[in-house]
Amino acid sequence: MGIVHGDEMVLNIGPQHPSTHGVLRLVVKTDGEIVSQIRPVIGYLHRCFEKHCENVSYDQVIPYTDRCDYIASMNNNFGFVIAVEEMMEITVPEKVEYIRVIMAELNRIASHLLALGAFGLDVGAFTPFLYMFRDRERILDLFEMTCGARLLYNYMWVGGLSHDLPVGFLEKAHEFLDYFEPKIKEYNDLLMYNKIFIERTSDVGVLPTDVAVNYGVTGPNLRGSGTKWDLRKNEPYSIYDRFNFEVPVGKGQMGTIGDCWDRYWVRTEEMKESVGIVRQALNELPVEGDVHEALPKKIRPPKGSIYKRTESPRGDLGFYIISDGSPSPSRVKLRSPAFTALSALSVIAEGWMMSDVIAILGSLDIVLGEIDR
Amino acid sequence: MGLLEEKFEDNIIVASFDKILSWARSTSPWFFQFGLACCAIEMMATAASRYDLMRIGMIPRSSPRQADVMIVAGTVTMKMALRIKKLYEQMAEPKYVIAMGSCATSGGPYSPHGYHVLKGVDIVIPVDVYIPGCPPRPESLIEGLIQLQDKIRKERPLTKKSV
Amino acid sequence: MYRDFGTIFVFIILGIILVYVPLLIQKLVAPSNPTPDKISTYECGEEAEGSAWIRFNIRYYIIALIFLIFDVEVVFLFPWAVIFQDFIKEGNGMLVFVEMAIFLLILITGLAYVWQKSDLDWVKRKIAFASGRYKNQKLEGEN
Amino acid sequence: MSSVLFWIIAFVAIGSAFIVVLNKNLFYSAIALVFTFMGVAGLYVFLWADFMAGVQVMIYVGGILVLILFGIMLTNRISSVNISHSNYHQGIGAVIVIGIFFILGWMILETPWLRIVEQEPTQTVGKIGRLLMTEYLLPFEVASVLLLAALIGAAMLSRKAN
Amino acid sequence: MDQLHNYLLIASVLFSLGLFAVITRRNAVAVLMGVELILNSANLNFLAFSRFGGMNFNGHIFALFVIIMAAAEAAVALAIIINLYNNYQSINVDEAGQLKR
Amino acid sequence: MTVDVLIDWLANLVDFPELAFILAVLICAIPAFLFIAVYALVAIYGELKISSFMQDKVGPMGQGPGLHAGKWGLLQPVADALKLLLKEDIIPASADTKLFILAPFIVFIGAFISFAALPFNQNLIIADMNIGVFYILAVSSLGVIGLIVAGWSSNNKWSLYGAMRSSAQIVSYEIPAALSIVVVIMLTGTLSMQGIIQHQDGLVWGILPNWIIFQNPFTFLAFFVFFISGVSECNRTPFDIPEAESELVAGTFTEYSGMRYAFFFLSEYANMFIVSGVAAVGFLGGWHSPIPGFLEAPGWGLFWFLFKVGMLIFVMMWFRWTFPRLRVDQLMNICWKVLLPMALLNIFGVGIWTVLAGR
Amino acid sequence: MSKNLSEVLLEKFPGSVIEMEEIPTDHIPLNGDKWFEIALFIRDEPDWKFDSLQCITGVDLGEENGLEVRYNLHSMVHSHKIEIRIPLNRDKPVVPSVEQVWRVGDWFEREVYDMYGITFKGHRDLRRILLPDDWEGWPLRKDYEEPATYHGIAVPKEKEGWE
Amino acid sequence: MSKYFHDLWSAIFSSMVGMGITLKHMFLIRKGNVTLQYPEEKWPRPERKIGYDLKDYNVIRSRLHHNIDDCTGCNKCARACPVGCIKVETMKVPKGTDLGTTSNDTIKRLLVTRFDIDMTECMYCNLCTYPCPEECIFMTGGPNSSKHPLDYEYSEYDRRNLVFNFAKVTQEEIDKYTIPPPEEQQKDEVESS
Ligand code: SF4
Ligand code: SF4
Ligand code: SF4
Repeated sequence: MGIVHGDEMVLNIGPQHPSTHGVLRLVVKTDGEIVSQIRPVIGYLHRCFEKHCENVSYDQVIPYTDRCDYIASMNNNFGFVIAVEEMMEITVPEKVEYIRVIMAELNRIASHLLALGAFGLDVGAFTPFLYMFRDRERILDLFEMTCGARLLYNYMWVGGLSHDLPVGFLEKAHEFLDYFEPKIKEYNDLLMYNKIFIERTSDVGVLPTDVAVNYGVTGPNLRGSGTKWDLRKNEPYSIYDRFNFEVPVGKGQMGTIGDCWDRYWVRTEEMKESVGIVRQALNELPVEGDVHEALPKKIRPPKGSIYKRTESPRGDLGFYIISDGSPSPSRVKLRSPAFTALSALSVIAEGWMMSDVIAILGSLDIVLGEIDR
Repeated sequence: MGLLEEKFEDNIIVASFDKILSWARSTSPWFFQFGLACCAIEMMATAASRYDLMRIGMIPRSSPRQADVMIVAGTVTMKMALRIKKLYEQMAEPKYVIAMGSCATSGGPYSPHGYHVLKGVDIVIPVDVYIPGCPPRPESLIEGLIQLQDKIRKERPLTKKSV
Repeated sequence: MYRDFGTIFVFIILGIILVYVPLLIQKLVAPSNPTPDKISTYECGEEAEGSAWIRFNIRYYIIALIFLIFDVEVVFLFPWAVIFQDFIKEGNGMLVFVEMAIFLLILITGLAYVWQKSDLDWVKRKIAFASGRYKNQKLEGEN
Repeated sequence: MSSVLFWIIAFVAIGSAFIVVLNKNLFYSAIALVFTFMGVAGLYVFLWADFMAGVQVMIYVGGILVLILFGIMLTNRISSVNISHSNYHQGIGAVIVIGIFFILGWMILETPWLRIVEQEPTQTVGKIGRLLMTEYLLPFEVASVLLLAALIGAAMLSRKAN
Repeated sequence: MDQLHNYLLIASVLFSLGLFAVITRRNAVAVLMGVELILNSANLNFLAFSRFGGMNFNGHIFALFVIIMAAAEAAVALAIIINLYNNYQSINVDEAGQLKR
Repeated sequence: MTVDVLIDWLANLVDFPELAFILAVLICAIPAFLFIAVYALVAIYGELKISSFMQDKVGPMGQGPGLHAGKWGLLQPVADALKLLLKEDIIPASADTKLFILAPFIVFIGAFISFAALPFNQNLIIADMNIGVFYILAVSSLGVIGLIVAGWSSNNKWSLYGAMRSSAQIVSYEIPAALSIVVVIMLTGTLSMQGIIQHQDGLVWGILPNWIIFQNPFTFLAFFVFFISGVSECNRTPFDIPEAESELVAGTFTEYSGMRYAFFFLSEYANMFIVSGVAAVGFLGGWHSPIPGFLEAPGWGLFWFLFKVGMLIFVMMWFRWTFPRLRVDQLMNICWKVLLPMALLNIFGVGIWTVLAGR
Repeated sequence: MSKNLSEVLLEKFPGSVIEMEEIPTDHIPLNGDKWFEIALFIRDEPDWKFDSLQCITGVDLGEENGLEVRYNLHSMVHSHKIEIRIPLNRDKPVVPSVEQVWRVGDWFEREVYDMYGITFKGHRDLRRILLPDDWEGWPLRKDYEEPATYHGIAVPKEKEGWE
Repeated sequence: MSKYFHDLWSAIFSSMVGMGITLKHMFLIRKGNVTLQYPEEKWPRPERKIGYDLKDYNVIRSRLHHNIDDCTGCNKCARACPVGCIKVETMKVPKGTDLGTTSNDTIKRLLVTRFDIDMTECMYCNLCTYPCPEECIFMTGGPNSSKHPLDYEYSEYDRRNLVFNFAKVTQEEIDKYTIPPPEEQQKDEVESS
């Protein structure tokens, strides 16, 4: 059908916009409904994380890492502490490792719940979002029970944890898992297999594997594109090699491999896998053990640098730490997975319609705190 | 200013009318979705099922024209500060601002070395209620909102303010 | 008939009044303090870049075009539908029905035509990695 | 009462028609056209043509006008000066038009119109339908062909617009 | 309101205005609006004659056909206008006339 | 009919028939307005509560210090309305002031005058026109113009997007809706609302009430076509792209504040009522009780009508809180490629069915 | 691993690898001149296939040592990784851009530019990314001083009521 | 064609499923309702017995409390704080002055003239509570609720009210304990200023 060109309109989506997941601004050129150019403008949440890191000691960096990716704080703590531990060559007790894995996986579930819910919100479904928040709240309860905070935990320390698990945690965690597993089906029925949702997301925003790799996209977004790449499997850190889990990759069930639907699906599957991991870890958790055993007296890594990656819910979370031997790091660089995912937005979302751009943005699951740091 | 605003001497009828008006204002403070950072997640959690902001009459609006309360939830950076000011200006009066969390109150954890962080949103816009916390628990947020409602209820839009 | 439509007329007048009165009350009681910033255009907190009054690309336009034709068709259907039962009672139901069917079929041909020519489809755009349903889309400039 | 109503409606129709013709802003013209159409629909009611009034509103206001508004938005950069399109030959035009109007008016007022006053019909739609199905069957079917042609033509034209 | 010539006069005013728009306006859309006014006045005449001529509904049918015509005409005309615009970036009627090759 | 009765009655009292007429209409219209207002409050309350319940929460509650919105928050919508009345009224500087002011009038009147033709029970109808249904279809197009004017005059990009989307959407969905109404007209042979309802008296198939929806399979289909188109004409989810909050901020109404916004809001809810009302009249037997002959008194007629309308509105809300929203081209596809063929099919089906069945 | 690669690079691009007393095992110090070609080479060479650029880190090593850019590369195919360091002059830090080799470099390089003022030659769109365009100074350099005001918003140096 | 109908069918079917779920939730609202009606109800907090060096440190991240009577003014908490929102100022007292002991029986040697916590900047990381040898700075609730009630609702109209001063030393006390600085030191100060 004929194209009747209108004038190009420059539109600011954000920084205050309900579906930019924070304070992202997309400068969008549109021709009617069709978006011809997208230019993400970031930095509205640049909180000088790296500057702070250079001025505080290693243990004091941890609460700041919390605030980078505030949806998956545990995973950020995890990444940072194992990087520092590797520099200092600390081996942490078994129990700590298990608890860390439990926490990281629970947080992964929480993060994915938020991501999926927000994605649902972006395509207009309000109720699944609230259901997911409801269940996320139970995970937060578990965290609160453990360390007293709901969102930003400062739980994992270099060489250990701030607290042991509280009394009754195991039962509660099992209870939660039992409650949660059937809920995934409910979400799927409500949202994922809804025809409208499928129409909105399948074949939309296809991110081919080679582009994804070239753009440094990692995590569920890369797996949605069909690449089996998960640091927990490929470069097992901590004790992930002891667990039995699958790495779901996008299969293009509803359309093409690497479309928004696949990214959604991969996250759902990952939640199931995480439930499995938590189950295993809970069962194998050593009863004895002191979580403070390996806490170093002074955290002063030797001179040198390290680049350590872990698998956060959003992908490869890398910490580049340079130590000059003093108590505070000389440079900490956070390699944020959402940063790279967002940089790929313009290439996969140009040419789609306004609504699609919002959906694609939602499917990439970005967290501005991590992008801007 | 409205034509009748602050034009009346205080008397019983005006006072009770006034009460109704400020009751209405305080009971339906629609809030402006203004999530900036981690606090925004907690704000969403508060609006979600567990804490349910709708309970106290707060409905999210995404256009500043229809909102009454702006919840500044998160770190305000220099880049954002000007926008916040603009958005605040664009809200229709009467308008209220809640600074949620340490960052919005005073720069919070990012105040010591945050070259790009605004040390408190009250530098650019007037704030009615400060809610401490990092992030504030949903209960704290609700409590802050109730404080705000109290404040609104004490206002007397029609009455001449007795000096 | 006068009565009915007179009622409507009074309704219209009353509607105007009923919208106007609250606005008046609002003028009286609500604060009003238009500052230059306040009455500037909202665009997510940014300065609006350019006006919204541009030539808007209206893919909707073609929809409206097709709509207009079918709207007219609907208008013809109404008188026919009203007397349909009468004709059935007179025994000419089939005849009238066929007459209308011809009318409809001719227009359905039109619908089929625009459908087939994908005039009803919205999309024709250049997407970097289009696939699946969007794969065989003709790009801009082609026809 | 009814005559007051009549004149109000006539005034609305004619007044807004003036705006349509004279206003510089095309968008305003189009909006004024709404009132003209509504006014004319009101006059139809006075002519006992309620169905036609409905058709008038439905097709003119709901259809043609929407199309015209879209057309305006598509072809005019409204914020720029283009929208305030200039008229030309206004003087000559006015003279011609006023001349024609006076001739028409004189003719209307002078002609001794035949007047058969009937009872107000109870049912208009049915009558129209019956006529359409019997006497005017051929035009009716032809109309569909016309519409088809218009549809195809318009679609083709706008497809070619590229 | 019970006078035929009232309607006819109103119709003639509309007609004149429409004509005025058609001959003076440059913008093709505005011309189209003028045409619609003219068609409206014609319809008014049809219906008026129909009512004062014995309420025989032939006028209604005619008016109906006129409306159809108007719709078809508007559709095609606007399509042409868009076409014109895309080719010449202008919908000025006299310019369009000159540009014809 | 009420107006007529009233006029006659008043004409006996007052000497001037004109005055009697105006009085009578006012007597009807003011309650109509009040009804819309009250209905809107109830509907908003219902929407808040229903959505909350569907989302596992409680919705407005009026307890505790500082939270007095009445018991269970019953006064919440009242407070909202009052508050909107107290809000500052902003007219953006770059907006087209005249049209900006005009738009709420057009939209509201478009919705308001439709109420005149809705039959609430056997007697309670303000103007029972010969062309009732057609009239409602026709004036609903006024709202489209109002929305375009609102969106365009705001000079805001979101508003413009919203206006273009909603106008295209409403006009498109008018076709399937009107075609489905044609099905009803084919069976009843009248355009008058009361006539349509009176036709649906009695039983069909032995047990079912003789509502048009049950008369044959095609009418059953036609009801859904109409209802879906109606939902779409009200811009409700899943067809709420014009106001899509996650895309267009607040769509057409982005720049509107205070009372002007409230009127758009009101018209939206009024439109929901009208669509549901027409669906109830056209397909669900209007004020007829579901069991013929049972509770058929005029008072109950009002109840049944409101009940049916309420149920349909509930379904609309139910839709809204369940589904994601469609994209604009998919929306058009559904209209032109699914609903329109279906509506045409219904016309053929019902035509053949009635011709063969002979009634 | 890195030894191998540095040998190969020395062979292919003589003079590109900075000679050191002892060859570091965990990284390759590179001379920035040929970096673009080297990048292309190690990306496409089937033996190396560094198809994924993990991270670009700018480093300020203090006054006397100058700046450095560090690249962490990874190969999805062979699952091996390498770190490349390019030391730079403090006053005029210029390094070839690899934005067109790995597209992810686009934003990473902009970020490094934003924070350290390192110019990437050949980058097609080198602007500030996180900070506003009119920001002054390179914040992550060790000698950075916080500006006192930004667009008229004063940055309070001292806390209120905190002396 | 079959795809068309299949799509139609799946649309209807999946819609029905979704609507079923929401309807179920709506009718089971009494059971499924999770809302905590905050001012009236408070969420039942889990028992928090979390061992850390056998001391029942509470970890509910809420307002920081300080027990000035137990504080020795060692400044450990302030040094641990990443934000620097604890300000401790102490004063040497003349030898032999008895400032009492803390509840851990540590002899207090310094007079804490100022102990301010700026809760507007605190990031509730809890880092300051661990190093305190006297356990006198803590976040409240849980096992500590005997000392202070759980306390996270303290929003204020004025930001300054969120800076908490715990020191309760009076001016007289300061005067009393002020050691007159030696002559040289005084001179230095004059010079430096
Ligand atoms: S106060 Fe804390 S939780 Fe809130 S935005 Fe700031 S750092 Fe994040
Ligand atoms: S909780 Fe953290 S930020 Fe707050 S005072 Fe203690 S150490 Fe400082
Ligand atoms: S660490 Fe404890 S004793 Fe030492 S100053 Fe802080 S609160 Fe006082």
